[in-house]
Amino acid sequence: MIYLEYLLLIFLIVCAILAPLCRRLLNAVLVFAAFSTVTAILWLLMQAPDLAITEAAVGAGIDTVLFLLTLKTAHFLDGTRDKK
Amino acid sequence: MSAKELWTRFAAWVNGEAAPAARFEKEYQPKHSPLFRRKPREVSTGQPKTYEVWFYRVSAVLASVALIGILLATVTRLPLHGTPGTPDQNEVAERYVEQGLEETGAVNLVSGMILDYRAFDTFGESCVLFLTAMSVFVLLWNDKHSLPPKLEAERKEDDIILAEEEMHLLRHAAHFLTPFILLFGIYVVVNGHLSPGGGFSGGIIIGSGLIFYATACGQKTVSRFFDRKAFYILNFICLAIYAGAKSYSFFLGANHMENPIPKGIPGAILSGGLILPLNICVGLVVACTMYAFYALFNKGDF
Amino acid sequence: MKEIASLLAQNHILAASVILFGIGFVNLLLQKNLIRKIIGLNIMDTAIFLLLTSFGYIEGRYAPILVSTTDPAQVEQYVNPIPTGLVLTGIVVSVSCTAFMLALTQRLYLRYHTLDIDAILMMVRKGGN
Amino acid sequence: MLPFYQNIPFFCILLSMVGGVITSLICSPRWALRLHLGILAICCAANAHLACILFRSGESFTYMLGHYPAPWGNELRAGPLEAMLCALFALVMFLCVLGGLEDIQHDILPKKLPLYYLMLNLLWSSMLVMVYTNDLFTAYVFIEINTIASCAIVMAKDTGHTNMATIRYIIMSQLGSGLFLLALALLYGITGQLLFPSLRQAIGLLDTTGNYALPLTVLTGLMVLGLAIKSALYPFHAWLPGAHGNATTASSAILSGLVLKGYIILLIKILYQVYTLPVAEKSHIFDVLFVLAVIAMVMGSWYAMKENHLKRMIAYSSVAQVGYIFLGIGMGTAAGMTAAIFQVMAHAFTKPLLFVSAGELIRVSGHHKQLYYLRGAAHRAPLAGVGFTVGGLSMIGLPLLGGFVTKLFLAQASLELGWQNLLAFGVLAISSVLNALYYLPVILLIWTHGNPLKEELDSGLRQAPCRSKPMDFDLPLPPSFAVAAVCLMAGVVFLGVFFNPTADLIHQGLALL
Repeated sequence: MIYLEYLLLIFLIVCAILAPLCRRLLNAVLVFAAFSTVTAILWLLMQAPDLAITEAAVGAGIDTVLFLLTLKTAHFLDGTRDKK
Repeated sequence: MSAKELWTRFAAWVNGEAAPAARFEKEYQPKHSPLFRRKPREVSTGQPKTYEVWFYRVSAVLASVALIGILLATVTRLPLHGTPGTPDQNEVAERYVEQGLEETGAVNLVSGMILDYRAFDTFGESCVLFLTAMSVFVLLWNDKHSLPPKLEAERKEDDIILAEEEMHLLRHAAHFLTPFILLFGIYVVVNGHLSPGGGFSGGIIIGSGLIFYATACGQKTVSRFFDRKAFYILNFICLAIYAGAKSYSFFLGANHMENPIPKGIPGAILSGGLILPLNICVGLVVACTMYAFYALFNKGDF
Repeated sequence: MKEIASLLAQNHILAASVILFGIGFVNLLLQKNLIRKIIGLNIMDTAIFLLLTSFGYIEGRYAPILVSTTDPAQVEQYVNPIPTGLVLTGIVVSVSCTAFMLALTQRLYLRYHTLDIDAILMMVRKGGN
Repeated sequence: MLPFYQNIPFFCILLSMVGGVITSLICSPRWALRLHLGILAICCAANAHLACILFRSGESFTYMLGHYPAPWGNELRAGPLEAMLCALFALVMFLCVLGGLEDIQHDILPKKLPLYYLMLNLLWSSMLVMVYTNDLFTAYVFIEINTIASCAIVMAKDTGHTNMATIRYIIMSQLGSGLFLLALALLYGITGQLLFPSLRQAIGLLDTTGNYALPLTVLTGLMVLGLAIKSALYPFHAWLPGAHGNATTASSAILSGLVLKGYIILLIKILYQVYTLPVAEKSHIFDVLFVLAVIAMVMGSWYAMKENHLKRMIAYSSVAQVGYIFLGIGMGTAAGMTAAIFQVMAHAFTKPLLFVSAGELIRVSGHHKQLYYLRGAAHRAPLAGVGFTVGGLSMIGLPLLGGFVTKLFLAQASLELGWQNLLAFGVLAISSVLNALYYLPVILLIWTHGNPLKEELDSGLRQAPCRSKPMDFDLPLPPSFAVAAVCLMAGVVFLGVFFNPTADLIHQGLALL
C-alpha cells in the first residue's frame, strides 16, 4: 500500500510541475484535472471518503468547467471544433 | 543652488504656486527633487526593466526554495504520519468519536462535526459561496460595458449552432442521464448524515447535472424552470432557514437551555436532529451557486 | 543525512505536500499568465489540505463513519474526523476563490484581449480603458 | 439563562449576515442603503452599550455557539476592548458610506448598487467575527469572507484600473491566507486544538517541555507573515496603492480605515490569547516586526512624496501608518500595545476623513485625481478643504489632533526599551517630517486660488467630456458628506483632546483581553 502512495505522490508532483508549464492552456487545465483526481484517490487511501467525493466533484468537475468556460471566452479553444 | 534661488523656491512653495516636487506638474516628470539632489530618473512607463524582472524572479525562486527547505526541516520534527499517539488524538477527537452518535445523531461523524459541533464555520462557508456568486454577478452580469458587440455576436452564433446542429446522441444522452445524476446528487445530500458526502458534495453533483443538461440542450431550456429570480429566491430561502435554525440552536446552547429538537433513531433517514434539513439547505445553495457560475461564465445571464 | 531521509520517507505525505506547496507558491508568484497563476494557487491550496488531512490519519483505522449504531464507538477504531471537516470547509472556500478569480480574468480579457498580467498592467498604465 | 447583554455580539453578527442575504432580494438601491445604514447604526449602538456594561463591571465573557463547551464547539469571546473597537468601527463605516455616497452613485451602475451594499454587509459581519472570535479556524473562514468582500468592493467600480488592482489584491491576499492556513494546519498537527484558550494551554506546555520547538517557531513566523501580507506591512504593500487608490471613495475609506485594522486586531488577539507575550518574545517575532515597521514608516512616506495622484498618495500614507501600528506591536510591551491600539483608533478616524474629503475635492474638480487639477478645490468645496486640512495636520502630528497623541504614546512606550529606543525616536521624527513634506504642499495647493480645468476648457486646450452640457463647478454641498466630514473631524479632535481617558480604557481592555 505504501508503494502505491509513493507512486501517487510522485505523480502529483509531476502533475504540479507540468501543469503550469504546458504550452497550451487547454493541456494545463486537463493536467490540473488529473492532479485533482489523484488527490481524491489519495484521500480515499487516507480514509477520508467525504473529501474524496468532494474533491472529485470540485477539482475534476466544477473547476475544470469554469476553467474551460474562461478559455472559451478567451478564444483559447479555437481550432478544437469545426465552426460553421 | 544659490541662497536666493532657494529662497524663491521656498516662497513659491509657501504660496503653493510652485511646489518643490515635480508631482504638481500636469504630466508626471519626476525631476531631481530639491531635497535630495539626484539625477533625473527615467519615468516608469509600465515596462519594468530587465534587471528588475530578473531580480524579482530570482528572489521569488530563492524565497520559495528557502521556504521549501525550512518546511522540509519542520516536517522531520513533526509527529510521524500514521502512528497512534499523535498530539491530535486528544480529548476533542475522543469525544467526537465516542459520543458523536449520541450527541448529534449522525452516523457520519464528519457531518456531525461540521454541522453540529462546529456549525458556525459551516455557516460562514455558505456565506462565502453566496458572496462569491454575488461578486461574479457584479463582474459578469451583462451590461453595456461588459458585453462588447463582438462577444454578443459570438454568443448568438453559439446559440444558432446549438439549435441547428444535429446533436441527437448528446441530447438523448442528456435527457436520459440528467435525472440519474440529479437523483444521485439528492441521494448524497439526503444521506449526508449516514454515508460519505453531504450538502457540499451532493450540491456540487446536482449542480454538475444541471450544467450537463444546459450544455447539451441550451441554457434557455434550463431557464424555463430555473431563472435568475428562482436563483435569488431559492438562495434566500435556504440561507434564511439555515441562519434561523442554527441561530436558534446557538442561542439555546449559549443560554444553557435544553435542545428540544429530537435526534431520532440513529441510522434512520429522519434522524440527526437539524443535520438533515441543514444538509438539504446547503446542498440547494451549492447547486444554485454552481449553476449560476456556469450561466454567468457562459452567457452572462440566465 | 540517512536519518533525515528515513524521517522524510515516513512522513512522505507531509514532505510531498510541502514540496507541492512550494511549487504552487513559485507558480503563483512567477507565472505571467493568469490561468496558470490560478492553477498554481489551486495547487498550493490542495497541498495544504493534504498536509492537514495527513495529521488525522492513523494506520489501520477506518473512516469516521460508524460501523454499527448500537455498539458504543471506540476511539481506537476510527481516524480523527476533525481534519476532514476542516478540509471540507477549506475546499469550498478555495473553489469560491477560484471562481472569483476566473470571473475577474474573463472580465480583464474582455477589456484588454490578453491573459498576460504584465501586458495588461502596461495597458492599464498607458491609460487605455 | 445568561444576562441578555451577552448575546449582543452574536446578534450583531447574525443581523449583518441576514441583512446581507436579504439585500439580495431588494431591487431598489435606496432601500438597500437604508438597510445597510440601519444595521450599522444598530450594531454601533448595541456594541457601545456592551462596552459600557463591560467597562463598568470589568469582565470579559465567552459565548458558546451551540451546546458544547470550550474545546469541542465554536465560541465567541467579548471583552470591553473588543466591544469598544466594534462600536467605533461601526460608526466609522457608517460615516464612510455616508461620505462616499455621491461617488458610489457616480461610479457604480444602478443595477449593481444593491449588490454593493450586500458586500458591505457581509464585509461588516466578517469584521465583527474577526474581532470577536475565539477560534482559529473560524478566524480563517471569516478572513476569506473579508478578502473576497473587500476585493468585490474594489472592483465594483468597473474600470480597467480597478480590475487590475483587484486581481493583484486577491493574488496577494490568497498568498496571505494560504500562509495563514498552513500555519493553522501545522499548529493543529502539534497541538490538536483550535480554540484560543486550549491552544494557549497547549503552547504553554510545549514551551516548558521544549517539544516541537522548530515547528512552533516556523508556524509563528508563517502566521505573522500571512497577517502582515494582508495588512500591508512594508515589503508586502505592493497591492495596496492600486486597490485603495482606484476604488470608489467609500471603498477606499473602508479598506484603509477598517479592513487593514481588522487583521491587526486579530494578530494582537492571537499574540495575547494564544501565545501570550513572554512566549511570543522568545521567537523574536517582535524584533522582526519592529524593524519592518521602521522601514515601512520611512518608505511609505517616501513613495507618497513621489505620487501625483491624490488618492494613491493617501493610500501610500496608509503604508506608513500601518508601520506606526506595527512599531507599537513590535515593542512587545503593554505600553507599546496601548499605543498601537490608540493608533488603530486614530487612524480609523483620520484616514476615512482624508479619503472622504479627497473624494469630494476630486468630485468638484471634474473627477480629475491629478494634483495639478486640484488647485483651488478647497474654495469650491470649503468643508472638504477643512476636512482634508484637519486630516493632513493630524497625520503630521499637530497637537490636539489624534495623530499627535499616537506619536507621543509611541515615544513614551519606547523609553522602556533597550536598543530600539533611539531608533524609535529617530524614525518618529523622520516620519513626521516626511509626512509634513507631502501633506503640507497639497494643503497649500488646494487652498490656492485657481481652477486649472476651467482655464483649460476656456482656452480650448481641452474639450469638455460632454459637449451638450457645460461643466458645472459650483456643485452644491451634499448633506450626507457634510454630516460624515463633521463627525469624522469631531472624532479626530476628540481623540486628540481626551486621550488620557481613552488610553486608560485601552489599558483596562488589554488587561482583560
